[in-house]
Amino acid sequence: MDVLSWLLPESFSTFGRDIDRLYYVILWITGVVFVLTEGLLVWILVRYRHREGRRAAHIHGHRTLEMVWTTVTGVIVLGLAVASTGVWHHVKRDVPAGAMEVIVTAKQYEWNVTYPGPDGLLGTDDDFTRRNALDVPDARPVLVHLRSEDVIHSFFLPELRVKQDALPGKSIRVWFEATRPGTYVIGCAELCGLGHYRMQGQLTVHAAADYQDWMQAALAEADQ
Amino acid sequence: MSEDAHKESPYFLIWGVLFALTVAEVFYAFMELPQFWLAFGLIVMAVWKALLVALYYMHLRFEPRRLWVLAASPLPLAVILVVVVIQEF
Amino acid sequence: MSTAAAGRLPMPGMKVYNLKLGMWIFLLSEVMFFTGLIGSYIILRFAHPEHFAAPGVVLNVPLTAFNTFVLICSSVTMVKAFAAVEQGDQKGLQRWLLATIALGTFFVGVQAVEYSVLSSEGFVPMAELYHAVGRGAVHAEGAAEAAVVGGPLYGATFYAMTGFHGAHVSIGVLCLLYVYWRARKGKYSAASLGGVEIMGLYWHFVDLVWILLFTIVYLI
Amino acid sequence: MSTSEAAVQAHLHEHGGHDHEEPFLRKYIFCTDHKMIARQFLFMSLFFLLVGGLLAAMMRWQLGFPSQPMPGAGGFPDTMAPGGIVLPEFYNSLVTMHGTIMIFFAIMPLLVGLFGNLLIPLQIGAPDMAFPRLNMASFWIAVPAGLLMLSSFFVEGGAAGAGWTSYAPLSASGEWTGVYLGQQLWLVSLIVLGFSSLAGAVNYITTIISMRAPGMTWFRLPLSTWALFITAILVLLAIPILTGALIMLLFDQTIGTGFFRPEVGGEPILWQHLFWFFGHPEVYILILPAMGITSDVLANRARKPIFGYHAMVLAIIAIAFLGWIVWGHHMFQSGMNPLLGTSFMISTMAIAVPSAIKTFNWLGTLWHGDIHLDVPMLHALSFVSMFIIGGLSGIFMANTPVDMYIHDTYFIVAHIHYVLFGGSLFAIFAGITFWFPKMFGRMMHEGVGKVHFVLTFILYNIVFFPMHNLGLRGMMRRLYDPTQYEYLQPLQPMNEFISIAAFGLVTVQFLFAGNFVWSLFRGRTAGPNPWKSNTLEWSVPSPPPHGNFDGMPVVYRGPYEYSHPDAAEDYWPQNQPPPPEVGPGPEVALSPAPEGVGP
Ligand code: HEA
Ligand code: HEA
Ligand code: CUA
Ligand SMILES: [Cu+2]
Repeated sequence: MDVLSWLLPESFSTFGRDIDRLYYVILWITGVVFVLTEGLLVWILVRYRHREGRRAAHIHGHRTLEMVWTTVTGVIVLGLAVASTGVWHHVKRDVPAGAMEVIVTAKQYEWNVTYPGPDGLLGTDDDFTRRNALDVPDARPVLVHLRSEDVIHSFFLPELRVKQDALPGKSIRVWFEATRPGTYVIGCAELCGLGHYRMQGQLTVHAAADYQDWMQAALAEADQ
Repeated sequence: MSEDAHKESPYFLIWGVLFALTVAEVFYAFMELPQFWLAFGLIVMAVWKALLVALYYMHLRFEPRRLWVLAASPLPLAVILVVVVIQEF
Repeated sequence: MSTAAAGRLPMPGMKVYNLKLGMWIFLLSEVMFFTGLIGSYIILRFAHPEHFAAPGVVLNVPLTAFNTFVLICSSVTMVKAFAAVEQGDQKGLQRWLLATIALGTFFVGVQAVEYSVLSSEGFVPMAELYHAVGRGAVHAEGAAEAAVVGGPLYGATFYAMTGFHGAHVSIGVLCLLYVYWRARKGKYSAASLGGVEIMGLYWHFVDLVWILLFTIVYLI
Repeated sequence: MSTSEAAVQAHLHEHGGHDHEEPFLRKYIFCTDHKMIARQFLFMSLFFLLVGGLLAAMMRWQLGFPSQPMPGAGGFPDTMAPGGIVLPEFYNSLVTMHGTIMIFFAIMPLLVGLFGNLLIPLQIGAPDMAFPRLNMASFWIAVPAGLLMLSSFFVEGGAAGAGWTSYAPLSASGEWTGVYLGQQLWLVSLIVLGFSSLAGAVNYITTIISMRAPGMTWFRLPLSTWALFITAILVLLAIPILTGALIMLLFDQTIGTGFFRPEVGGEPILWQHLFWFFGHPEVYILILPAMGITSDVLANRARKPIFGYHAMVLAIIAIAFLGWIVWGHHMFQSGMNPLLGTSFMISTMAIAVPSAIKTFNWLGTLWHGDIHLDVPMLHALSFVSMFIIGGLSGIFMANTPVDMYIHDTYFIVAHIHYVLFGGSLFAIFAGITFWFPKMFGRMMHEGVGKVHFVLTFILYNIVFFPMHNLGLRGMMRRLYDPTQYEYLQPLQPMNEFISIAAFGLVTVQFLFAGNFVWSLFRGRTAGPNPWKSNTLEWSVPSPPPHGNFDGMPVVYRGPYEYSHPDAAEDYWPQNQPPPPEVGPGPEVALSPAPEGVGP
């Protein structure tokens, strides 16, 4: 069954690839550990099952073996942790320069997106707001100022590997860069009340060339 | 069970010191000092007083070392909690 | 069977008997409880300094300094009660216990007065009702809004910390009454003073917490 | 000298060594005997386990068959499930109460309340707990807490619905959820339960420090007692933090303070920090005793000493210690400072090291053993294998970038159940079947036990393993109706399949319940030591009399001397005096070891 796959669904953001790569590294490590330990367990159970007249060995431990598995595990996991810090900082801290900025305000149970309008600046008169629809250009970093009006929500773009809680009283910077035009889902991943399950929006990624056209159309619509 | 050592404990002397430190604290708090030194000095005095109470009135000074360790054990956790969470802001 | 148990409690060589050990262990959890409260205060104050005020602006420092002194006195009377029972001095035990009870009650009383004055000045825990204007200042008609000192977090954290401390003192006074009642019945002696000693541990701990609270809440 | 001593003496005096009729109330209800309190905790938490399981079944119905009427559930009030169709707000209550009840009222009282009470005095050779009356109070405080929690289903607005983590501000004011009283009852219940846990923890720690029998040195303690000791320390230090946070949240809810309400300046993220500062140690509270039980059962049923006993003890301590500095891994996506995220990732990964020590030492214990695959052993073995799965999934989540995708998805739900059901609950099954004879004097039925084990093991894996994959497809947790999302609709057949298996899983638990009840009355009577075990609890009759030991036991050796070449049998009880030629000198054997004297 397709559902049972351990492969991740395709990702459509620049750092999605990095995240997926880390995931596969961990999948390999844990996969090997899983097979080894569970295999060993089963083998031991068969090999040393109770037999009439057999007596267990009186062993209290093995210093070298214990040192080995402790060290090996330590090296693997700490290496993994250190190796992941780069991606993490890239995703959560290093917002690229020249990003297009929008404000996403969550509230029970909708996503309101405020666009900068034609002047490209937020906080000016030509800003306009759309409900549950985030439209961005392709291949350009987008910086979202994530806010919430009431409780905690979580801005989740599964296909782009983005997830960030929206905290009331704070404005959190989230960025991503889509790699392919198309429509994607915006989900809410943090329990936010009885309508949590239906709090969804749509992310539309336009080919960079079409984005201005979309903006004009959206403006016209907003003016009505 | 109670060691003879603390029979001689200078309970009233400690009381005097606690009193003096309290007065000192109040005056110190209203001195025109930079915020850091204000807080620092006050915390030093408060910890000093707390230690006096723990060591003499609660007799920690006269207890076995193990109890001492036991009593101090949650303090690192308290520090960890505050120091880490404050990084958020 | 009972001989076995009798020979065992406390274990040979035990220096700290169970009751006292138990009280110490309980106090560790109290440390963590106050860590949660005081820690939250420190964090909230650090994050929102504008919600708080300089010492003495809203809170009555001289009054509380005096109250601190009262509590310190109660610590010394408590420890004297213990010293008395160590010497088998029943009268002394009772007298010092009574003094401790009186001082403890007085402390709670002062706190109650403090609370009622503060809340009448608009310094309340309820966020929406907070409108403290500070000591000395009076609510000018209509101008109350402008003069508010600090913000709701101040009231909430203040009452949570001092309130839980006050609750500890009150519970302590109740326990002291019980200890006093037992002392009157002659239940304690130099060879059996566990009850007095753990009462003292609790009482001094509560005093110790107050020393920190006074500094952190009123003075810094 | 001390009142506790007086209490125990009075107790012993009252009950003498011989049987005489006690009033029902004293014997079964307000009893201070640790074994009776253990049994009381057992019954209470099995009841809550059942409740939690039934709540899960209702949840699974909604997930598998969204908005279809539950069969035979027409009687539900319209505020919960009109015509049997689960409402979204009721679903949220189900999730919340399922998680809360399972964690606080089923697994925790089973591990800490039941096994702590049953095993600690018996395994260290003490006549009872240090404070028997406090012990009784601990149980009788837990009961009203449980009743409060249950009652919240029946109040206006329904039960709490903000998740077992009750994130503020959702939980800080009824205006966001419509749940006022229910949320407050939830808070009060957990505050009350905290006192029960504290009373237990104080008792356990004191008892273990100061009431060990002569010769029972720290490094002769069985691992379950070690684990319970460290667990008690975690309880002691973690619960007060939760209590403080709950109280602040309760004030926000009731009188309108603003600790966690951002609209008046409060900090929602502070709640998360406080909750998880408690919460992560809490999950180790839920696994350490299970590890201890597993160690005891594995060594016994493999007739072999624990591999690397000292390392096992140190690993328990290391897990407990590291458990205090990893709480932020629940908050990677909460908007916390990314640098903190990095340090939390590193400390979290570090926990794999002591866990590896435990895992490999268990394998080492089995290696070259003489493995008896009876019911307790089967459960203990599945603990090991399921804990490996749950632990390894933890590595994915500990990795901050990967967690960004899988946080708050069913991957987490899979992890929770692999560590808590596959881990803790299987160990509890192992423990209950292993110590059932000690508690009730009878064995549980072996055949039914095996059937229950096999079915549970298979169905459990069918239910929870695919949840990893659902999470990897992006299915969020606490989702009332997954079909609302178009991209989740292809997962619906799997959800349905899982639900059906879950109903099977709940159903086969009645085999356990039946076996349990049947064995209480009809089980084969067990001698004092049916498992040929070394530890002290097996040196006294089953169930042990008041005061446990006839005279003071003296301990000569560690708890795991199985198949010792010098012993005739393949076990060598801790209190059996050594034969004169091979035994250590009497001064070593008889003098209580220097560490044995407490602080
Ligand atoms: C008994 C309970 C228990 C236990 C033991 C654990 C153990 C661990 N947990 Fe788990 N956890 C929970 C209960 C538990 N957890 C619960 C209930 C939640 C959800 C709360 C909620 O949000 O509702 C949660 C959530 C949770 C999260 C948050 C996820 C999220 O919300 O995004 C994370 C993230 O790091 C995490 C990590 C870990 C890790 C690293 C361990 C480690 O201790 C595991 C260590 C074990 C092993 C690694 C396996 C054995 C080792 C080897 C075989 C050696 C070789 C291994 C390697 C080389 C890797 N857990
Ligand atoms: C120990 C903990 C534990 C246990 C055992 C379980 C058991 C089960 N859980 Fe639970 N679960 C949690 C802890 C646990 N869960 C937690 C903490 C959460 C998170 C909550 C939150 O998000 O806030 C969660 C969430 C959770 C979800 C996610 C809901 C959501 O996010 O929307 C789901 C969905 O399928 C689920 C299903 C199940 C199922 C089918 C079982 C089945 O295994 C149930 C099987 C039945 C039983 C185990 C009962 C058996 C009874 C007996 C053996 C006693 C009988 C004996 C006598 C009476 C004598 N659970
Ligand atoms: Cu918004 Cu869930
Ligand atoms: Cu955790």
